[in-house]
Amino acid sequence: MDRTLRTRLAAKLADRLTGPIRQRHDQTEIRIRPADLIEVMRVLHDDPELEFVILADLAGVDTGDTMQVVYHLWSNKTPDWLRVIAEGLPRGDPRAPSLTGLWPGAEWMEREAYDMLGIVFEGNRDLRRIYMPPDYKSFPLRKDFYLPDDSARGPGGGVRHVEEPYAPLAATTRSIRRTVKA
Amino acid sequence: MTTVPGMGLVHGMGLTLRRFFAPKATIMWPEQNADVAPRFRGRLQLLYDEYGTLKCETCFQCAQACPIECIDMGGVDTRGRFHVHWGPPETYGERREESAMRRAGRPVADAAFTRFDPMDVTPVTAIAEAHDFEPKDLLPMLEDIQAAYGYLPVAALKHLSRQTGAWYAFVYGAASSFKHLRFEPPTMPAAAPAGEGLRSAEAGYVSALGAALSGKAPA
Amino acid sequence: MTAPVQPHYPHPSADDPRIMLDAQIGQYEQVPPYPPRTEREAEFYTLGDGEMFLNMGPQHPSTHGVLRVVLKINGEKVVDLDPVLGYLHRGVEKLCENSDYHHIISQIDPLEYVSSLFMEWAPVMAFEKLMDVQVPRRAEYIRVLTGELLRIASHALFQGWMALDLGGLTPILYSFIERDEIVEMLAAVTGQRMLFNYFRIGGVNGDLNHEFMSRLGDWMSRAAVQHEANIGLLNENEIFVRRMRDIGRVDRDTALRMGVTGPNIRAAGIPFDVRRAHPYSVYPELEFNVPVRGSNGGGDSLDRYLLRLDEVRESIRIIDQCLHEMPDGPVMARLPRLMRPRPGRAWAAVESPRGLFGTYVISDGTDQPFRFRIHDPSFVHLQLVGMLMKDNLIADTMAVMASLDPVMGGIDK
Amino acid sequence: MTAITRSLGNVSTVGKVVIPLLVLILVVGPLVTVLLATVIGPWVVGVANSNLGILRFVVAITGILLFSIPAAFIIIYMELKVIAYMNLRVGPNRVLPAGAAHSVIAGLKVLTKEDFSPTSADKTVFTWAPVMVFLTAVMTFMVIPFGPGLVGAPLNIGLLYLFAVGGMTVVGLLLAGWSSFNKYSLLGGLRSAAQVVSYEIPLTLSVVGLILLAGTLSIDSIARQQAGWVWDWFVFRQPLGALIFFIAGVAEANRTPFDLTEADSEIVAGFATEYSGMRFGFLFFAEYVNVFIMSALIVTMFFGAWNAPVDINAVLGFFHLAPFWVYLQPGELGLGLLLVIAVAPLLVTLALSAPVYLLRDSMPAWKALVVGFILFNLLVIGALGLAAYIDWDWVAGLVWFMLKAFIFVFVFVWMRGTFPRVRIDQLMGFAWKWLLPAALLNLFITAFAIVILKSAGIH
Repeated sequence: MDRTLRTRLAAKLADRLTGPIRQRHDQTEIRIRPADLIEVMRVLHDDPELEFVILADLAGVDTGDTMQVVYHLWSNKTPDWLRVIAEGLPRGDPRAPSLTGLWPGAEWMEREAYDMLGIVFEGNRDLRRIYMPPDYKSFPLRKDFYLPDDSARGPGGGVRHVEEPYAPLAATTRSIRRTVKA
Repeated sequence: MTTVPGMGLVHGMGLTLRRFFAPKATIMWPEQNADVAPRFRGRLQLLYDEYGTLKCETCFQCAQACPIECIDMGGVDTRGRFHVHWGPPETYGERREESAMRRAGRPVADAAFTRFDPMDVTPVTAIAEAHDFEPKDLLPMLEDIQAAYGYLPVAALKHLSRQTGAWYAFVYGAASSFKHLRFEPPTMPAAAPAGEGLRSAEAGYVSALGAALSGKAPA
Repeated sequence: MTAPVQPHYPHPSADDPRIMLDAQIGQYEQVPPYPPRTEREAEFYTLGDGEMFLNMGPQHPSTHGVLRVVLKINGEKVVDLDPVLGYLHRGVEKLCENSDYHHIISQIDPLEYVSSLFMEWAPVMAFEKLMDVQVPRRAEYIRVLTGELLRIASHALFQGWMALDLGGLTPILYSFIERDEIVEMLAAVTGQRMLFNYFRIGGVNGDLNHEFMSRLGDWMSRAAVQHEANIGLLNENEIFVRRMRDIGRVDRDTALRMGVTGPNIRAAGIPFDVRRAHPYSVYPELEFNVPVRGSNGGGDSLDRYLLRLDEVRESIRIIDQCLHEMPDGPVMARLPRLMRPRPGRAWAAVESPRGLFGTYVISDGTDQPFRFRIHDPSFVHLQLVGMLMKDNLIADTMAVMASLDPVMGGIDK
Repeated sequence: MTAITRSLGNVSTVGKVVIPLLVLILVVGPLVTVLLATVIGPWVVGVANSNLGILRFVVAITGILLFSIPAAFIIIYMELKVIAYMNLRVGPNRVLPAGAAHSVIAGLKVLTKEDFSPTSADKTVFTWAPVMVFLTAVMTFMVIPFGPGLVGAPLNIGLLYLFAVGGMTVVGLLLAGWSSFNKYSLLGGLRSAAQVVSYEIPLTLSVVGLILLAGTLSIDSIARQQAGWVWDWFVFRQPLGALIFFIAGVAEANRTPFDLTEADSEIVAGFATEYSGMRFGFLFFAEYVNVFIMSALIVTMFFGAWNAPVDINAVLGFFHLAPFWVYLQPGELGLGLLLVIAVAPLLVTLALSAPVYLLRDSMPAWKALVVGFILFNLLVIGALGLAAYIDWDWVAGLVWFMLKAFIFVFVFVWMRGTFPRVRIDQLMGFAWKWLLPAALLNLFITAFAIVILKSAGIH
């Protein structure tokens, strides 16, 4: 845990954070609004005291209520991984700004998040499905997505929600298996 | 790159020529077998640990994952009472719950499985002894058993297999290929309600399992 | 008379303009039968003068798995290219979200089949962080030892495939002999040759045994010499060097911006190695260098190839140190059989032979992770191909792609 | 008659067919033989005598076609086995000992496979392109002398014919690539056109110096000029030319490291992508026939053709010896020859089996005798071969020619086992920037040297 990173982050981004800075093991976590994403990332990347130059990961998360986009960053100035959570994307129409301007390498990760969770990254010039076929309509990693032969549910798992290849894009108001307090 | 152009090519050709005469790495299967480590898990066989118990955890993952459903698992249950047979995935789900519980260290419901009543197999021993435990006399022995019990109970067949040393599959195959041998007692109702009569034992098991899961005493 | 059974949705080709009808199949157009979805797609699928599309894959000898690359070529020159993924997509993340924590180790093993120990290492580390488990030091040493062995095996395979993609028939066999020795060695301790399923939460599954140690000792006595002999076939070969030099050059800034990690970023001149940049396990106690290549203007394919050879030498050093410094003790922490970590989030990254391999786990307090995210380096590196290949020749596509060393199992997770 | 029918009734079904046939052969055979010897034979001989050229041509064509198949089989087998050994593998090892008949079985497999052609292919061209490739390869054989007098057509412009016909291969490859209706094939065809046309020039130019030296275009005569010692071979007078010819020949035969036309890791198999069955077999055969032709040409031009590296007559003359076979004339033995034929096998077999029997204690006598007999047979075969080698110079020539040619085939295979493939621009650049100037340089130096030497009066 790097306590100084906490103070530095608090100093630089105090008005942008939506929650407390959490630290556990070798990870520091900040939470921001998706609208502030570009500016926060620019600060994190360019500020000489932070210099988070390497984007280690970009993950979309469906918490059951809302969507999140989670970034992991690495910098030479701290022994911690920095986790940036852009939270509170509505499940019906999740939209987040694209980071391809800052890290062009995020393009495919954003495509993957779009493909798997339906998060639309505005500004990504090539936001199409990357794994699933182009005529596919569901978003498989959403929490309300089940396959008809999802045997891991067990026989008594209740009603099974069936994959819908041709359902309209926004029809995702299925019952939610479980949610996490995000 | 070397200073003299072409020397790298010559070096490479020298290396291949040396390897041309070197001993070869091929293992000439089937004449010659590869050297397999004792710990190797990839064999298609059930392994026993140093205490003589099966290493297979009967997690049924293999049967579930098998894409062509060629793995179906069968064997004798843990008490050695009867033959269990778990086919491909449909029976997997409930079973998996049990194995998950066992891995989690929680008590697994002792399934009061009463599909086959405990039975006295001394007549089988006597019959086998009369035929000098000779597997060649399988048909007369089976006929005698049927005469003794009225039908061929599975436990009797298993016992016969154990006594004579013939494979169970062999005994079962012989018994099933003759029309005059039967596996059910002739008094058994012919058409039990599907899924009711046959499944009653399993229903008991499932209720016991559910009780164990929910922590309540079985009804 | 019964009515024919209708599917619950109409057949898509009937009225969907995006689906190719039988009558249209004879037209042999590689342009997708649906309107372009993005501006990039529209730009790519517009042919200029004298250009044509060439479908490479999904079954092509040198796409390293089932990758499809649509090349837009002008003669022998590649104008642009568009990798199409998904032919090996198995939904590993979804599978892992539906498995309990022990299961995940075996689920994620076949993800990247060339170096599967690293695929176990990252989730296991993440789970240990979630559950605050202290791993015994002997187990950490065993992890490093087996991991570095597998890194050598993986790089050996890289070298062989690289040569095969350039048309050399022999190095792949030498590489496989090299890899086979290591893999047999690992089979002696893990029980499998490829999908080891060896690392467990809180340690490893079983201590080192005599057979492994004797094989390892035998191999270590000649590993360095054998390695130098095997690379002698290519390293000085003028044809090979001329084909690799000055193609696919990645400069430092591009490497950072594109999220490149692993040997590829080190070949571009940036000493980013997770083993040193964010140390884990017992790597801080071990001595090894982080080899860097590509002095000015970034690294080309040859640098990436040579850097991996340097890494093999460093790995041999690490193995040697592990053997000398390995402490005694247990190889598994004492843990409950049922894993139910408190709700929380954990990220762990390891330096796999291809770069930063990370996993991100969200726990909701049940015995299955709520979200399980896999970050594979090959996936990021494959993006580079499109950028590096413009205005090169078709033959260079193979050289560049092979030098980036993607494995389709990891890309199509 | 009844006896015959009754006894025929007892005969088995097979016998009913065989016995009449036997009778027929016994009766008709001599009749036909007599007829052939008296009536048709002289007529055939007469016709043949008056059309000797045509007859020779037909025989040569048949012989070459028949020869090209086993030659290709042997080279394919060599390729499989040699590359396997260099890869530390064992290679084919199931058909016959050491898998010797593997390529033959593979050839049979190719014959039995479905002959498939793509839907939109130009069927006619698609069918005839492999034939063209194969035939041009085989036609080149016509002017290659396998030994003194062992040449299909002793043309006095043999070299010209060679390059003219050899260059036609590219047409076949181009047609194959075009007609397949496949972009990979098209690229392969185009690559082969570019490559073969480029390398044709240094290939031809590299032998011009040799032509100046030899003063002839006849391959036969070039071969004869290299008789004598090993340093009489043209490779020592034209080292640069030989090197250029070798490199260009590798490219001309589409072999590694210049096998871009069928680069399997780039354009899958180039022009051969869509081919299957025996059409593919033709392409495949043509490749290996080309390999043999290239090594045969290198041997013929630069490595002494069929001549032995040692001038045996000179050696014997140096020691004041007549050739030793003069002393051994079996005809002089007279009736003793019969005695030798009757007794020698027995005695030699016994003599050869005795040491085997004595040295191996566990060997029974009959096995020792068998071994002795086998050894005796080997000895006889060796002796007969030696006699043939000594008495017929075409046998000696053939042996040396094949030996040298297959050494070069081995080098070709060896290179394939070692080198990666070059890139298309490197390939073309190498041809035009290096090989062509080098060939021209070689030509000028040779011409200059000849002029100097001529004016100095030295030959």
